[in-house]
Amino acid sequence: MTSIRVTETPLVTYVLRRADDALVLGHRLSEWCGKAPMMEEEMALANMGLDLIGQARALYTYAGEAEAAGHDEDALAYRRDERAYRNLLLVEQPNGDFAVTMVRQLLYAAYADPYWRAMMSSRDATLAAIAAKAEKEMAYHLRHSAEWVVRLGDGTPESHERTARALTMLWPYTGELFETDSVDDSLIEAGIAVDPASLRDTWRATVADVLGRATLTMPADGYMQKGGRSGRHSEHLGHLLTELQYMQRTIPGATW
Amino acid sequence: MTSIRVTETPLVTYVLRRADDALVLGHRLSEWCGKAPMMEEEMALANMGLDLIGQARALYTYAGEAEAAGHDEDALAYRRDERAYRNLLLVEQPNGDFAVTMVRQLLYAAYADPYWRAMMSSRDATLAAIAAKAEKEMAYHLRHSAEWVVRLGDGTPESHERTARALTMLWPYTGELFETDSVDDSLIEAGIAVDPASLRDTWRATVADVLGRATLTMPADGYMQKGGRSGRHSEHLGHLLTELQYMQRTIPGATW
Amino acid sequence: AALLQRFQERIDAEERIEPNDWMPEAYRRTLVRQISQHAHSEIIGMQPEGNWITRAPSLRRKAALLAKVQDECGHGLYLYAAAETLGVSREEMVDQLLAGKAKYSSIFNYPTLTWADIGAIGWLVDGAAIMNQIPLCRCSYGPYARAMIRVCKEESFHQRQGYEIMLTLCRGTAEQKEMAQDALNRWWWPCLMMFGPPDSASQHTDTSTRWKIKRFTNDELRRKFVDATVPQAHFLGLTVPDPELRFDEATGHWVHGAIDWDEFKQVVAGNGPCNTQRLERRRKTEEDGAWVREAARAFADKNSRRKAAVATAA
Amino acid sequence: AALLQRFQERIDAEERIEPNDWMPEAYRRTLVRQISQHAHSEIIGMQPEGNWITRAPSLRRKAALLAKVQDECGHGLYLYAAAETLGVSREEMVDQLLAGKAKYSSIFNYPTLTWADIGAIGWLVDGAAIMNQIPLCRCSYGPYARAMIRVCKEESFHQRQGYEIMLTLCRGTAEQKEMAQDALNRWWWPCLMMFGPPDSASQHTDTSTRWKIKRFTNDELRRKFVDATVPQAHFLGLTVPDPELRFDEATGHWVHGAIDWDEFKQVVAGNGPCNTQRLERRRKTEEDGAWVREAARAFADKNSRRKAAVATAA
Repeated sequence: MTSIRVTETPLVTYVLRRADDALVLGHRLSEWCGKAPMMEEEMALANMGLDLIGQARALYTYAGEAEAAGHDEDALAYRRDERAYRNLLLVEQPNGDFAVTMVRQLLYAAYADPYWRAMMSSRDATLAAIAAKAEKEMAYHLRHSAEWVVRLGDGTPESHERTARALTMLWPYTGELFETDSVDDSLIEAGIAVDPASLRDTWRATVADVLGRATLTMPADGYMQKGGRSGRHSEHLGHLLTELQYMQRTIPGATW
Repeated sequence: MTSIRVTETPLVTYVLRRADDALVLGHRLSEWCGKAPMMEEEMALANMGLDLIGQARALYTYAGEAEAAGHDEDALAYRRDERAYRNLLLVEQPNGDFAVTMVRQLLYAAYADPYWRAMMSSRDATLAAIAAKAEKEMAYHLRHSAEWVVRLGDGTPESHERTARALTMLWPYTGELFETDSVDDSLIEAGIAVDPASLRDTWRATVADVLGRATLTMPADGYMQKGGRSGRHSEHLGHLLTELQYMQRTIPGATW
Repeated sequence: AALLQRFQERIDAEERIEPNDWMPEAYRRTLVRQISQHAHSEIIGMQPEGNWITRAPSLRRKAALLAKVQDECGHGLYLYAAAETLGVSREEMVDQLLAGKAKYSSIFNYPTLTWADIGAIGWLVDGAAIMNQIPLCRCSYGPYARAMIRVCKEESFHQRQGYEIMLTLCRGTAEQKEMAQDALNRWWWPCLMMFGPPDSASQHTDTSTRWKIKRFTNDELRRKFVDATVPQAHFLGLTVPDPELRFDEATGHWVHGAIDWDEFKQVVAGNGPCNTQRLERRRKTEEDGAWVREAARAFADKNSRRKAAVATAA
Repeated sequence: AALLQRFQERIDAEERIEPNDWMPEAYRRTLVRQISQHAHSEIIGMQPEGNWITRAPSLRRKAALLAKVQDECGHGLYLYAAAETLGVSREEMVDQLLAGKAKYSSIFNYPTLTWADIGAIGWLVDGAAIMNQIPLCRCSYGPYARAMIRVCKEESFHQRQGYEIMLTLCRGTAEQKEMAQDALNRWWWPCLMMFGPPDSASQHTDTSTRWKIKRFTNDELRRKFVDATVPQAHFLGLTVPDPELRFDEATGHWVHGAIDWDEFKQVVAGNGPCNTQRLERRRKTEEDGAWVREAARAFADKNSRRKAAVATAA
């Protein structure tokens, strides 16, 4: 068997959740390589993908240190099964068309930017340092995806329609951004984690502003999907991991 | 490392080549599951996929026996690397639209049907037995795909255009059907294998007849691609194997 | 009213109603709804299992799974055909499904996350389906009853196959056994919900029972399922994810804990994990195949014109 | 004629020609062809490496590969911009590529079959590209020379990275080393062909040399490449797949066996293993992105109309 087993303290789980968010979304963006609608956007998508993969590496390394069982970034990324992945359902949703990708990026970045800004004051020095870098990156992702959502929403009837559809499709995955469980509670209490409830107003205001400029209507908050944080994913993640992990599963333990 | 190494005598190589053809094409057909243009065709595609997977199983089992190194059908299918796969380039080409799939099936079946018929007289009793079953199956594949190619070619302007495009795209992969190397030569000499050159006229006549009824023009024989038989594949096979082999790579050696 | 009385007498005498026989409009409507829902369930049900065909861990399992999903498509075809005897076309029924107006079994709105889910679906989902369907083999409407006989035979084969997958996993590595337990944990409660709301809250049962479309109540069928399945779980060495589960010595039945009907309502209302995905996939399949169906029609038309021309010339 | 003489004098004096300077039409045409081919090569060259981004075997390699492919896109952008200074638009050049009328480096018509191919491309393909490109940093046309300086800097980084991938594989498991050898076997000859036909058969060299667009002949560059690369292969412990390869003590150069120019001609003629695939992929990308570009234009138009309206109102 090529899978590892991770001993998850609250800190390990908390950090893995963020690492998985970053890796899965970064991987999704990297799937665009060679397929972007224009060369300038090819560059931008790769930039955002690289930022997220970079965040993932720092976070996995830290999770490995916190676990102290000798798992490095690659062991954690490549040798955990789907049910051990703890990312948000939002970030694993398939790229779809460019509108889906940009709306997904907006919905995530509008959360991650203030999240990492707040995390800069975490009592955990490593997380605070990671946050300082990630915040700058996510501010760019937010700006970039917001510009595109406005352009697409207020572009042609076709682009408006596609963007509206993307929004409807992805909205049910936004509730999970603000979910907490006992893992979060203990770390919030300890001043290590941020209470996501405190970010909700900022998130809504940011999204509402962008959608307004994009001539799009903010969907009503209906039933919200969840499960990613505890490893109950959609069917999409398994296919992503199949590709991501194939080499390490084929020759486990090699140096690359 | 989870890959096996196969000691390839001419017979082992010869049988593996046919097994890989059957598995890869069967896998491609199985990718249609739930995506066929009508329910009746859902049934037919699954039937053809099942026939081919069945042929692959019998052939891998025989290759394993011929090698006599304890490799069963699953070891040979799931634990050989892309470069050790020996299938024709034709069968690994992506499904594309329904026209591509049906043209691919026609081009392969128009060869495989007379091939297996001839192999029924192989001096190798196991191959002769496999051939007797495979020939009946391939006769059905030929009939079914021919009917569709005629229907699509002589259907609407759109279906004609798509089918013509599929034919142009796949034609350069048909030369490889008739390639031989020293592996074939020794087995042809021994009366175990069939000389594919002897099948070329039948193949051309069958394909010409179907294309004629389909109001399609037979492409000129230009440059022909090859390499599959020696493991030089297109980039498509690697992605297919990633999915096919993921589970066995993840938990190697388990019983399923 | 005389017709209706005669109809009920035939039902009571366990006679089969056939397509050309007189029947009350409500009987026809109930059957069309039930049979088409059942057909839709078979067609949508191809998706969660289809998700693992390309990744099945052995050639034997791959072939068996592909054959199983093919059987489901076949069941869909018989059932649409049975519904068509009641004067509704397959196209109309499929259109209703794609428009989101027709229901299908909610169980297929759950995702298949690991290979063990393929075992669990065969064992539990097909097991529950059989409990529901065996009585339908004696349904008063002939074509439906006959279709169900064939369906049930194949389903019970699938059910055994699913159980055998679970058994292999439970006798396998620690990781495989864990996968099996995890699948049971996720599928158990949704399977109990497959029998529908508790009798106290069910709507259709009364007329359906009088017309012998339905012969057992939801709760009766659920109890049969639990009684049959719990010992199988124990034989596998798995734990049923219900801390309140207990064997009642007095009745000889297993008694399960409270079902979360809220989850059931959400999934029925379209909020299950995969509702949107399942319908989108089906719509995309119809859309992608449109040019093929059009070509087939165009070719058939040309061909019949050609034959007509030949006939005229002769 | 006086202009032409003055132009040649500037060239001979190693002066840089700039966009607004007078230049012979043939010089402009040669440059447009060469720069745009080079730009297309960068863009098409994203595909073989892009094929492994989602399967890269470590996070570090994944990030490096994504960054590398991004750099190639960046090179494409500078080079299109350099060509645009000669009065041709990026759209025109891309249209020519998509229509199959423009060439790009044939090396990108070979497939990447294993992870080692990513190492081999960096080491060999980028290595060969650098040999070709370093002299171009002193090309007589200013914008091209300046673009090449930047490109060469990044390419040599990529080349080291590729070599390091090979080194890691060669120091790794037996399977990894075999993968590396296999990649060298497949890429070696196509890389030698990257320098173009032998001098005896080359067409463009003469005028290109006189105008200092080109400073070395194909064979000279090929020899430099072989001399630089063979010792690296030996250091890796790999065998160059050329039984006739030998070191000539007299000249101090490595001498390689005969190149299969037939294969080269076939690939240039469109019959390489991936020619069709590469162009189809690029066409599909353009097609899929059309609605996005259209939306961006529509939005920009609306916005400038809005601004104009505000300006008028003020």
